[in-house]
Amino acid sequence: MADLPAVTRDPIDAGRLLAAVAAPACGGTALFLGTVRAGPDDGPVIRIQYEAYVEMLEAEFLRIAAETTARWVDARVAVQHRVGGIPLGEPSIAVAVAAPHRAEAFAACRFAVDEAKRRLPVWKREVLADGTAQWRDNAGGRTPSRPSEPSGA
Amino acid sequence: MADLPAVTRDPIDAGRLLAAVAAPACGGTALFLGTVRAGPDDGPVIRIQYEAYVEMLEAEFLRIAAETTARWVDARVAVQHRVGGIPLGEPSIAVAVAAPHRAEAFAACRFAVDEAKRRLPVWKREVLADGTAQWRDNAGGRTPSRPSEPSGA
Amino acid sequence: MPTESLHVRCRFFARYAELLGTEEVALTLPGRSIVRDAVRRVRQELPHGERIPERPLVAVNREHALADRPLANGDELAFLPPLAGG
Amino acid sequence: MPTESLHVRCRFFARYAELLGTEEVALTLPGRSIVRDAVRRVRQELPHGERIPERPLVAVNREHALADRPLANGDELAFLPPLAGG
Repeated sequence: MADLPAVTRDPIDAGRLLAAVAAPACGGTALFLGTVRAGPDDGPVIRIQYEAYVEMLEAEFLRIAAETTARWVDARVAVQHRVGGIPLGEPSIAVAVAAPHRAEAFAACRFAVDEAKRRLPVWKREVLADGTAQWRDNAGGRTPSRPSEPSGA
Repeated sequence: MADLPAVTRDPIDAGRLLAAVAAPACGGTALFLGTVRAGPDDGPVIRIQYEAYVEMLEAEFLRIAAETTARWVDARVAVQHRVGGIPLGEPSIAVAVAAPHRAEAFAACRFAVDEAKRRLPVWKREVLADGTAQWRDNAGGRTPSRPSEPSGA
Repeated sequence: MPTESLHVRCRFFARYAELLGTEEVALTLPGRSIVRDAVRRVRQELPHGERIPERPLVAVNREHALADRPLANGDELAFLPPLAGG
Repeated sequence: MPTESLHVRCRFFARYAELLGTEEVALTLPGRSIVRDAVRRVRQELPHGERIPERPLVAVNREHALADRPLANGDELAFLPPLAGG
Protein backbone atom coordinates (compact mmCIF):
# COMPACT_ATOMS: atom_id res chain seq x y z
CA MET A 1 0.00 0.00 0.00
CA ALA A 2 1.46 3.31 -1.11
CA ASP A 3 1.07 5.34 2.06
CA LEU A 4 2.76 2.87 4.38
CA PRO A 5 6.58 2.75 4.39
CA ALA A 6 7.95 -0.79 4.01
CA VAL A 7 10.82 0.09 6.33
CA THR A 8 10.50 2.14 9.48
CA ARG A 9 12.49 3.01 12.58
CA ASP A 10 9.29 3.69 14.53
CA PRO A 11 7.11 1.17 16.38
CA ILE A 12 4.90 -0.86 14.05
CA ASP A 13 1.25 0.14 14.27
CA ALA A 14 -0.87 -2.93 13.42
CA GLY A 15 -3.96 -0.75 13.04
CA ARG A 16 -2.35 1.18 10.21
CA LEU A 17 -1.61 -2.00 8.27
CA LEU A 18 -5.16 -3.28 8.83
CA ALA A 19 -6.60 0.02 7.66
CA ALA A 20 -4.34 0.03 4.61
CA VAL A 21 -5.67 -3.31 3.31
CA ALA A 22 -9.35 -2.87 4.23
CA ALA A 23 -11.74 -2.89 1.26
CA PRO A 24 -15.47 -3.52 0.79
CA ALA A 25 -15.00 -6.75 -1.17
CA CYS A 26 -12.65 -8.27 1.42
CA GLY A 27 -14.36 -10.40 4.06
CA GLY A 28 -11.22 -11.86 5.65
CA THR A 29 -8.07 -10.18 6.90
CA ALA A 30 -5.01 -12.00 8.22
CA LEU A 31 -2.27 -10.14 10.04
CA PHE A 32 1.09 -11.53 11.13
CA LEU A 33 3.38 -9.85 13.62
CA GLY A 34 6.89 -11.16 14.25
CA THR A 35 8.11 -10.12 17.64
CA VAL A 36 11.49 -9.89 19.27
CA ARG A 37 11.41 -12.97 21.42
CA ALA A 38 13.26 -13.97 24.55
CA GLY A 39 14.03 -17.66 24.14
CA PRO A 40 14.62 -19.96 27.10
CA ASP A 41 18.41 -19.97 26.54
CA ASP A 42 18.85 -16.36 25.51
CA GLY A 43 20.56 -15.02 28.57
CA PRO A 44 20.30 -11.43 29.66
CA VAL A 45 19.55 -9.77 26.31
CA ILE A 46 18.77 -6.14 27.05
CA ARG A 47 17.96 -4.94 23.56
CA ILE A 48 18.09 -6.04 19.98
CA GLN A 49 19.49 -3.99 17.16
CA TYR A 50 18.10 -4.77 13.70
CA GLU A 51 20.56 -3.74 11.02
CA ALA A 52 19.58 -3.83 7.37
CA TYR A 53 20.64 -3.14 3.83
CA VAL A 54 17.82 -0.65 3.88
CA GLU A 55 17.53 0.12 0.15
CA MET A 56 17.36 -3.60 -0.70
CA LEU A 57 15.11 -4.40 2.28
CA GLU A 58 12.55 -1.96 1.00
CA ALA A 59 12.81 -3.14 -2.61
CA GLU A 60 12.73 -6.84 -1.69
CA PHE A 61 9.77 -6.53 0.67
CA LEU A 62 7.78 -4.65 -1.99
CA ARG A 63 8.72 -7.36 -4.51
CA ILE A 64 7.37 -9.96 -2.09
CA ALA A 65 4.13 -7.98 -1.73
CA ALA A 66 3.84 -7.78 -5.53
CA GLU A 67 4.50 -11.52 -5.90
CA THR A 68 1.76 -12.15 -3.33
CA THR A 69 -0.84 -10.11 -5.20
CA ALA A 70 0.27 -11.80 -8.44
CA ARG A 71 -0.58 -15.21 -6.91
CA TRP A 72 -3.73 -14.09 -5.06
CA VAL A 73 -5.10 -11.49 -7.42
CA ASP A 74 -7.96 -10.34 -5.19
CA ALA A 75 -5.71 -9.91 -2.16
CA ARG A 76 -4.57 -6.57 -0.78
CA VAL A 77 -1.19 -6.68 0.95
CA ALA A 78 0.64 -4.34 3.33
CA VAL A 79 4.14 -5.02 4.67
CA GLN A 80 6.41 -3.33 7.14
CA HIS A 81 9.81 -4.09 8.74
CA ARG A 82 11.19 -2.13 11.62
CA VAL A 83 14.94 -1.51 11.92
CA GLY A 84 17.16 -0.01 14.60
CA GLY A 85 16.88 -0.82 18.28
CA ILE A 86 13.72 -2.77 19.12
CA PRO A 87 12.75 -3.51 22.72
CA LEU A 88 11.92 -7.11 23.60
CA GLY A 89 8.25 -7.85 22.94
CA GLU A 90 7.73 -5.29 20.19
CA PRO A 91 7.09 -6.37 16.59
CA SER A 92 9.92 -6.24 14.06
CA ILE A 93 7.82 -7.32 11.06
CA ALA A 94 4.19 -7.07 10.03
CA VAL A 95 2.29 -8.46 7.06
CA ALA A 96 -1.42 -7.79 6.56
CA VAL A 97 -3.54 -9.38 3.81
CA ALA A 98 -7.20 -8.74 3.12
CA ALA A 99 -9.01 -10.99 0.66
CA PRO A 100 -12.57 -11.90 -0.26
CA HIS A 101 -12.35 -15.16 1.72
CA ARG A 102 -10.36 -16.31 4.68
CA ALA A 103 -8.50 -19.17 2.98
CA GLU A 104 -6.85 -16.75 0.57
CA ALA A 105 -6.09 -14.25 3.33
CA PHE A 106 -4.34 -16.89 5.44
CA ALA A 107 -2.45 -18.47 2.53
CA ALA A 108 -1.28 -15.18 1.07
CA CYS A 109 -0.18 -13.84 4.46
CA ARG A 110 1.73 -17.02 5.24
CA PHE A 111 3.42 -16.93 1.82
CA ALA A 112 4.56 -13.32 2.25
CA VAL A 113 5.90 -13.97 5.77
CA ASP A 114 7.79 -17.11 4.68
CA GLU A 115 9.38 -15.26 1.75
CA ALA A 116 10.29 -12.35 4.02
CA LYS A 117 12.06 -14.63 6.50
CA ARG A 118 13.98 -16.26 3.65
CA ARG A 119 14.92 -13.18 1.65
CA LEU A 120 15.03 -9.92 3.58
CA PRO A 121 18.53 -8.48 4.17
CA VAL A 122 18.24 -7.88 7.89
CA TRP A 123 20.59 -8.83 10.72
CA LYS A 124 19.88 -9.11 14.38
CA ARG A 125 22.44 -8.00 16.95
CA GLU A 126 21.68 -8.92 20.53
CA VAL A 127 23.20 -6.70 23.16
CA LEU A 128 23.73 -8.47 26.49
CA ALA A 129 23.73 -7.04 29.99
CA ASP A 130 27.53 -7.44 30.26
CA GLY A 131 28.06 -5.10 27.30
CA THR A 132 28.97 -7.84 24.80
CA ALA A 133 26.91 -8.43 21.68
CA GLN A 134 26.21 -11.27 19.30
CA TRP A 135 24.77 -11.70 15.82
CA ARG A 136 21.82 -14.05 15.68
CA ASP A 137 20.66 -15.64 12.43
CA ASN A 138 17.32 -17.22 11.57
CA ALA A 139 18.74 -20.72 11.92
CA GLY A 140 19.42 -19.95 15.59
CA GLY A 141 23.19 -19.47 15.09
CA ARG A 142 25.09 -16.97 17.25
CA THR A 143 28.32 -15.19 16.34
CA PRO A 144 30.18 -12.68 18.51
CA SER A 145 29.90 -9.06 17.46
CA ARG A 146 32.41 -6.36 18.22
CA PRO A 147 31.23 -3.88 20.81
CA SER A 148 31.53 -1.11 18.24
CA GLU A 149 29.01 1.23 19.78
CA PRO A 150 28.00 2.37 23.25
CA SER A 151 25.47 0.05 24.80
CA GLY A 152 22.94 2.74 25.74
CA ALA A 153 19.55 2.39 24.08
CA MET B 1 -7.90 -14.28 27.80
CA ALA B 2 -9.87 -13.45 30.89
CA ASP B 3 -10.18 -9.69 30.54
CA LEU B 4 -11.58 -9.72 27.01
CA PRO B 5 -15.29 -10.52 26.55
CA ALA B 6 -15.89 -13.23 23.94
CA VAL B 7 -19.10 -11.47 22.89
CA THR B 8 -19.48 -7.73 22.53
CA ARG B 9 -21.87 -5.19 21.05
CA ASP B 10 -19.06 -2.66 20.64
CA PRO B 11 -16.62 -2.34 17.74
CA ILE B 12 -13.86 -4.93 17.84
CA ASP B 13 -10.49 -3.47 18.81
CA ALA B 14 -7.75 -5.57 17.18
CA GLY B 15 -5.13 -3.94 19.36
CA ARG B 16 -6.81 -5.27 22.49
CA LEU B 17 -6.73 -8.84 21.19
CA LEU B 18 -3.08 -8.49 20.17
CA ALA B 19 -2.20 -7.11 23.60
CA ALA B 20 -4.13 -9.91 25.32
CA VAL B 21 -2.05 -12.66 23.68
CA ALA B 22 1.37 -10.99 23.77
CA ALA B 23 3.97 -12.83 25.85
CA PRO B 24 7.79 -12.85 26.01
CA ALA B 25 8.13 -16.41 24.71
CA CYS B 26 5.88 -15.78 21.68
CA GLY B 27 7.71 -14.71 18.54
CA GLY B 28 4.80 -14.98 16.13
CA THR B 29 1.28 -13.58 16.35
CA ALA B 30 -1.47 -14.27 13.83
CA LEU B 31 -4.69 -12.27 13.86
CA PHE B 32 -7.80 -12.92 11.79
CA LEU B 33 -10.60 -10.43 11.32
CA GLY B 34 -13.82 -11.41 9.58
CA THR B 35 -15.52 -8.40 8.13
CA VAL B 36 -19.04 -7.66 6.97
CA ARG B 37 -18.55 -7.84 3.25
CA ALA B 38 -20.45 -6.39 0.34
CA GLY B 39 -20.42 -9.10 -2.32
CA PRO B 40 -20.86 -8.34 -6.01
CA ASP B 41 -24.51 -9.50 -6.00
CA ASP B 42 -25.52 -8.18 -2.62
CA GLY B 43 -27.77 -5.33 -3.68
CA PRO B 44 -28.30 -2.28 -1.52
CA VAL B 45 -27.58 -3.70 1.91
CA ILE B 46 -27.57 -0.78 4.31
CA ARG B 47 -26.67 -2.59 7.51
CA ILE B 48 -26.27 -6.05 8.91
CA GLN B 49 -27.77 -7.25 12.12
CA TYR B 50 -25.96 -10.12 13.84
CA GLU B 51 -28.30 -12.05 16.10
CA ALA B 52 -26.99 -14.72 18.40
CA TYR B 53 -27.82 -17.24 21.06
CA VAL B 54 -25.54 -15.16 23.22
CA GLU B 55 -25.05 -17.51 26.17
CA MET B 56 -24.10 -20.38 23.85
CA LEU B 57 -22.03 -18.14 21.57
CA GLU B 58 -19.88 -17.15 24.49
CA ALA B 59 -19.57 -20.70 25.83
CA GLU B 60 -18.87 -22.22 22.40
CA PHE B 61 -16.26 -19.63 21.44
CA LEU B 62 -14.44 -20.16 24.73
CA ARG B 63 -14.59 -23.94 24.14
CA ILE B 64 -13.01 -23.38 20.73
CA ALA B 65 -10.26 -21.28 22.34
CA ALA B 66 -9.67 -24.04 24.90
CA GLU B 67 -9.54 -26.72 22.19
CA THR B 68 -6.99 -24.59 20.35
CA THR B 69 -4.68 -24.29 23.33
CA ALA B 70 -5.14 -28.02 23.96
CA ARG B 71 -3.79 -28.74 20.46
CA TRP B 72 -1.10 -26.03 20.43
CA VAL B 73 -0.05 -26.02 24.05
CA ASP B 74 2.31 -23.05 23.81
CA ALA B 75 -0.25 -20.89 22.03
CA ARG B 76 -2.12 -18.02 23.62
CA VAL B 77 -5.57 -17.41 22.16
CA ALA B 78 -8.02 -14.49 22.30
CA VAL B 79 -11.43 -14.55 20.59
CA GLN B 80 -14.22 -12.06 20.15
CA HIS B 81 -17.52 -11.94 18.23
CA ARG B 82 -19.53 -8.79 17.81
CA VAL B 83 -23.34 -8.92 17.75
CA GLY B 84 -26.06 -6.37 17.02
CA GLY B 85 -25.94 -3.95 14.11
CA ILE B 86 -22.56 -3.89 12.38
CA PRO B 87 -21.81 -1.37 9.63
CA LEU B 88 -20.38 -2.71 6.36
CA GLY B 89 -16.60 -2.96 6.54
CA GLU B 90 -16.32 -3.43 10.29
CA PRO B 91 -15.17 -6.75 11.79
CA SER B 92 -17.72 -9.15 13.23
CA ILE B 93 -15.19 -11.73 14.48
CA ALA B 94 -11.59 -11.66 15.64
CA VAL B 95 -9.18 -14.44 16.61
CA ALA B 96 -5.63 -13.71 17.77
CA VAL B 97 -3.02 -16.37 18.48
CA ALA B 98 0.50 -15.81 19.75
CA ALA B 99 2.94 -18.72 19.73
CA PRO B 100 6.67 -19.30 19.95
CA HIS B 101 6.89 -19.77 16.16
CA ARG B 102 4.90 -18.57 13.20
CA ALA B 103 3.81 -21.97 11.91
CA GLU B 104 1.95 -22.70 15.12
CA ALA B 105 0.46 -19.20 15.26
CA PHE B 106 -0.94 -19.50 11.73
CA ALA B 107 -2.20 -23.06 12.16
CA ALA B 108 -3.86 -22.43 15.51
CA CYS B 109 -5.50 -19.21 14.31
CA ARG B 110 -6.82 -20.92 11.20
CA PHE B 111 -8.17 -23.81 13.26
CA ALA B 112 -10.03 -21.53 15.67
CA VAL B 113 -11.53 -19.46 12.83
CA ASP B 114 -12.66 -22.57 10.93
CA GLU B 115 -14.29 -24.01 14.04
CA ALA B 116 -15.97 -20.69 14.78
CA LYS B 117 -17.49 -20.50 11.31
CA ARG B 118 -18.76 -24.04 11.66
CA ARG B 119 -20.09 -23.91 15.21
CA LEU B 120 -21.01 -20.45 16.50
CA PRO B 121 -24.76 -19.83 16.93
CA VAL B 122 -24.93 -16.52 15.08
CA TRP B 123 -27.33 -15.38 12.35
CA LYS B 124 -26.91 -12.58 9.90
CA ARG B 125 -29.86 -10.42 8.92
CA GLU B 126 -29.26 -8.06 6.02
CA VAL B 127 -31.44 -4.97 5.92
CA LEU B 128 -31.92 -3.59 2.42
CA ALA B 129 -32.51 -0.03 1.30
CA ASP B 130 -36.19 -0.80 0.51
CA GLY B 131 -36.88 -1.78 4.12
CA THR B 132 -37.01 -5.53 3.51
CA ALA B 133 -34.59 -7.88 5.21
CA GLN B 134 -33.15 -11.31 4.57
CA TRP B 135 -31.33 -13.98 6.56
CA ARG B 136 -27.98 -14.92 5.11
CA ASP B 137 -26.24 -18.18 6.01
CA ASN B 138 -22.58 -19.15 5.64
CA ALA B 139 -23.33 -21.28 2.59
CA GLY B 140 -24.48 -18.11 0.82
CA GLY B 141 -28.21 -18.92 1.13
CA ARG B 142 -30.74 -16.12 1.55
CA THR B 143 -34.17 -16.38 3.18
CA PRO B 144 -36.68 -13.54 3.61
CA SER B 145 -37.01 -12.10 7.08
CA ARG B 146 -40.05 -10.33 8.45
CA PRO B 147 -39.60 -6.61 8.85
CA SER B 148 -40.22 -6.96 12.55
CA GLU B 149 -38.41 -3.83 13.64
CA PRO B 150 -38.02 -0.27 12.41
CA SER B 151 -35.23 0.02 9.87
CA GLY B 152 -33.34 2.82 11.60
CA ALA B 153 -29.77 1.96 12.64
CA MET C 1 -36.14 -46.95 36.54
CA PRO C 2 -37.62 -43.47 36.80
CA THR C 3 -39.86 -42.58 33.88
CA GLU C 4 -41.52 -39.46 35.24
CA SER C 5 -42.11 -36.68 32.80
CA LEU C 6 -39.41 -34.22 31.79
CA HIS C 7 -39.83 -30.51 31.72
CA VAL C 8 -37.66 -28.80 29.13
CA ARG C 9 -37.43 -25.29 27.78
CA CYS C 10 -37.32 -24.86 23.98
CA ARG C 11 -35.83 -21.68 22.54
CA PHE C 12 -36.08 -20.56 18.93
CA PHE C 13 -33.67 -18.19 17.26
CA ALA C 14 -33.53 -15.90 14.26
CA ARG C 15 -35.62 -17.25 11.36
CA TYR C 16 -37.13 -20.04 13.45
CA ALA C 17 -38.46 -17.48 15.94
CA GLU C 18 -40.00 -15.61 13.02
CA LEU C 19 -41.54 -18.76 11.54
CA LEU C 20 -43.14 -19.79 14.82
CA GLY C 21 -43.94 -16.32 16.08
CA THR C 22 -42.41 -17.20 19.42
CA GLU C 23 -38.97 -17.33 21.00
CA GLU C 24 -39.64 -19.87 23.68
CA VAL C 25 -42.01 -22.62 24.85
CA ALA C 26 -42.04 -25.01 27.80
CA LEU C 27 -42.52 -28.66 26.91
CA THR C 28 -43.41 -31.68 29.01
CA LEU C 29 -42.14 -34.97 27.64
CA PRO C 30 -42.23 -38.57 28.83
CA GLY C 31 -39.15 -39.75 30.74
CA ARG C 32 -36.31 -41.10 28.59
CA SER C 33 -37.14 -38.77 25.72
CA ILE C 34 -34.41 -37.77 23.32
CA VAL C 35 -33.81 -34.64 21.24
CA ARG C 36 -35.67 -36.13 18.29
CA ASP C 37 -38.82 -36.54 20.45
CA ALA C 38 -38.75 -32.88 21.43
CA VAL C 39 -38.36 -31.83 17.79
CA ARG C 40 -41.31 -34.01 16.79
CA ARG C 41 -43.50 -32.45 19.50
CA VAL C 42 -42.57 -28.95 18.46
CA ARG C 43 -43.37 -29.70 14.83
CA GLN C 44 -46.70 -31.38 15.68
CA GLU C 45 -48.05 -29.20 18.44
CA LEU C 46 -46.85 -25.66 17.97
CA PRO C 47 -48.76 -23.36 15.62
CA HIS C 48 -46.77 -23.43 12.34
CA GLY C 49 -44.51 -26.07 13.89
CA GLU C 50 -44.29 -27.85 10.54
CA ARG C 51 -42.26 -24.89 9.30
CA ILE C 52 -39.31 -26.16 11.33
CA PRO C 53 -37.27 -28.79 9.46
CA GLU C 54 -37.51 -32.42 10.55
CA ARG C 55 -33.84 -32.48 11.50
CA PRO C 56 -32.89 -29.02 12.65
CA LEU C 57 -29.61 -28.15 14.32
CA VAL C 58 -30.25 -28.40 18.05
CA ALA C 59 -28.21 -27.43 21.10
CA VAL C 60 -28.82 -28.76 24.58
CA ASN C 61 -27.63 -26.65 27.49
CA ARG C 62 -25.57 -24.45 25.14
CA GLU C 63 -23.75 -27.27 23.37
CA HIS C 64 -24.43 -28.73 19.96
CA ALA C 65 -26.33 -32.02 20.37
CA LEU C 66 -27.18 -35.03 18.21
CA ALA C 67 -30.78 -36.10 17.60
CA ASP C 68 -30.43 -39.19 19.80
CA ARG C 69 -29.17 -37.33 22.84
CA PRO C 70 -31.20 -38.21 25.95
CA LEU C 71 -32.91 -35.31 27.65
CA ALA C 72 -32.91 -34.53 31.35
CA ASN C 73 -35.37 -32.56 33.42
CA GLY C 74 -34.64 -28.84 33.20
CA ASP C 75 -32.69 -29.04 29.92
CA GLU C 76 -32.61 -26.00 27.67
CA LEU C 77 -33.08 -26.97 24.00
CA ALA C 78 -32.25 -24.45 21.33
CA PHE C 79 -33.44 -24.73 17.73
CA LEU C 80 -30.73 -23.23 15.54
CA PRO C 81 -31.28 -22.15 11.92
CA PRO C 82 -28.32 -22.67 9.52
CA LEU C 83 -25.37 -20.85 11.10
CA ALA C 84 -23.84 -17.67 9.83
CA GLY C 85 -21.20 -16.88 12.42
CA GLY C 86 -17.89 -15.25 11.71
CA MET D 1 33.28 -7.54 -28.12
CA PRO D 2 33.99 -4.95 -25.45
CA THR D 3 36.21 -6.23 -22.68
CA GLU D 4 37.10 -2.97 -20.95
CA SER D 5 37.33 -3.07 -17.18
CA LEU D 6 34.29 -2.89 -14.93
CA HIS D 7 34.00 -0.61 -11.97
CA VAL D 8 31.77 -2.01 -9.23
CA ARG D 9 30.98 -0.97 -5.68
CA CYS D 10 31.15 -3.65 -2.98
CA ARG D 11 29.21 -3.14 0.23
CA PHE D 12 29.57 -5.19 3.40
CA PHE D 13 26.91 -5.52 6.04
CA ALA D 14 26.61 -6.48 9.68
CA ARG D 15 29.16 -9.13 10.66
CA TYR D 16 31.01 -8.92 7.33
CA ALA D 17 31.58 -5.19 7.86
CA GLU D 18 32.98 -6.02 11.29
CA LEU D 19 35.24 -8.78 9.95
CA LEU D 20 36.71 -6.55 7.23
CA GLY D 21 36.70 -3.33 9.20
CA THR D 22 35.06 -1.56 6.28
CA GLU D 23 31.57 -1.10 4.85
CA GLU D 24 32.49 -0.43 1.26
CA VAL D 25 35.22 -0.72 -1.37
CA ALA D 26 35.44 0.11 -5.06
CA LEU D 27 36.69 -2.70 -7.27
CA THR D 28 37.95 -2.72 -10.83
CA LEU D 29 37.49 -6.03 -12.62
CA PRO D 30 38.18 -7.28 -16.14
CA GLY D 31 35.23 -7.11 -18.56
CA ARG D 32 32.91 -10.11 -18.51
CA SER D 33 33.55 -10.78 -14.84
CA ILE D 34 30.89 -12.54 -12.81
CA VAL D 35 29.88 -12.37 -9.14
CA ARG D 36 32.26 -15.20 -8.26
CA ASP D 37 35.21 -13.16 -9.64
CA ALA D 38 34.34 -10.21 -7.42
CA VAL D 39 34.08 -12.45 -4.38
CA ARG D 40 37.48 -13.97 -5.15
CA ARG D 41 39.06 -10.52 -5.45
CA VAL D 42 37.56 -9.38 -2.17
CA ARG D 43 38.83 -12.50 -0.41
CA GLN D 44 42.34 -12.21 -1.93
CA GLU D 45 42.99 -8.49 -1.85
CA LEU D 46 41.17 -6.95 1.08
CA PRO D 47 42.80 -7.02 4.52
CA HIS D 48 41.17 -9.98 6.33
CA GLY D 49 39.34 -10.81 3.08
CA GLU D 50 39.78 -14.50 3.81
CA ARG D 51 37.34 -14.08 6.70
CA ILE D 52 34.51 -13.85 4.16
CA PRO D 53 33.19 -17.28 3.11
CA GLU D 54 34.02 -18.57 -0.35
CA ARG D 55 30.37 -18.57 -1.35
CA PRO D 56 28.65 -15.78 0.52
CA LEU D 57 25.13 -14.61 -0.17
CA VAL D 58 25.46 -11.74 -2.65
CA ALA D 59 23.00 -9.19 -4.00
CA VAL D 60 23.55 -7.19 -7.17
CA ASN D 61 21.71 -3.91 -7.48
CA ARG D 62 19.48 -4.77 -4.52
CA GLU D 63 18.40 -8.21 -5.73
CA HIS D 64 19.67 -11.62 -4.66
CA ALA D 65 22.13 -12.89 -7.27
CA LEU D 66 23.74 -16.22 -8.17
CA ALA D 67 27.51 -16.65 -8.26
CA ASP D 68 27.60 -16.90 -12.05
CA ARG D 69 25.73 -13.67 -12.67
CA PRO D 70 27.58 -11.41 -15.12
CA LEU D 71 28.54 -8.01 -13.78
CA ALA D 72 28.05 -4.68 -15.51
CA ASN D 73 29.88 -1.42 -15.05
CA GLY D 74 28.45 0.53 -12.11
CA ASP D 75 26.88 -2.50 -10.38
CA GLU D 76 26.43 -2.42 -6.62
CA LEU D 77 27.41 -5.73 -5.02
CA ALA D 78 26.35 -6.43 -1.47
CA PHE D 79 27.89 -9.16 0.68
CA LEU D 80 25.16 -10.47 2.97
CA PRO D 81 25.82 -12.52 6.13
CA PRO D 82 23.25 -15.24 6.96
CA LEU D 83 19.88 -13.48 7.07
CA ALA D 84 17.88 -12.84 10.20
CA GLY D 85 14.90 -10.87 8.92
CA GLY D 86 11.40 -11.04 10.30
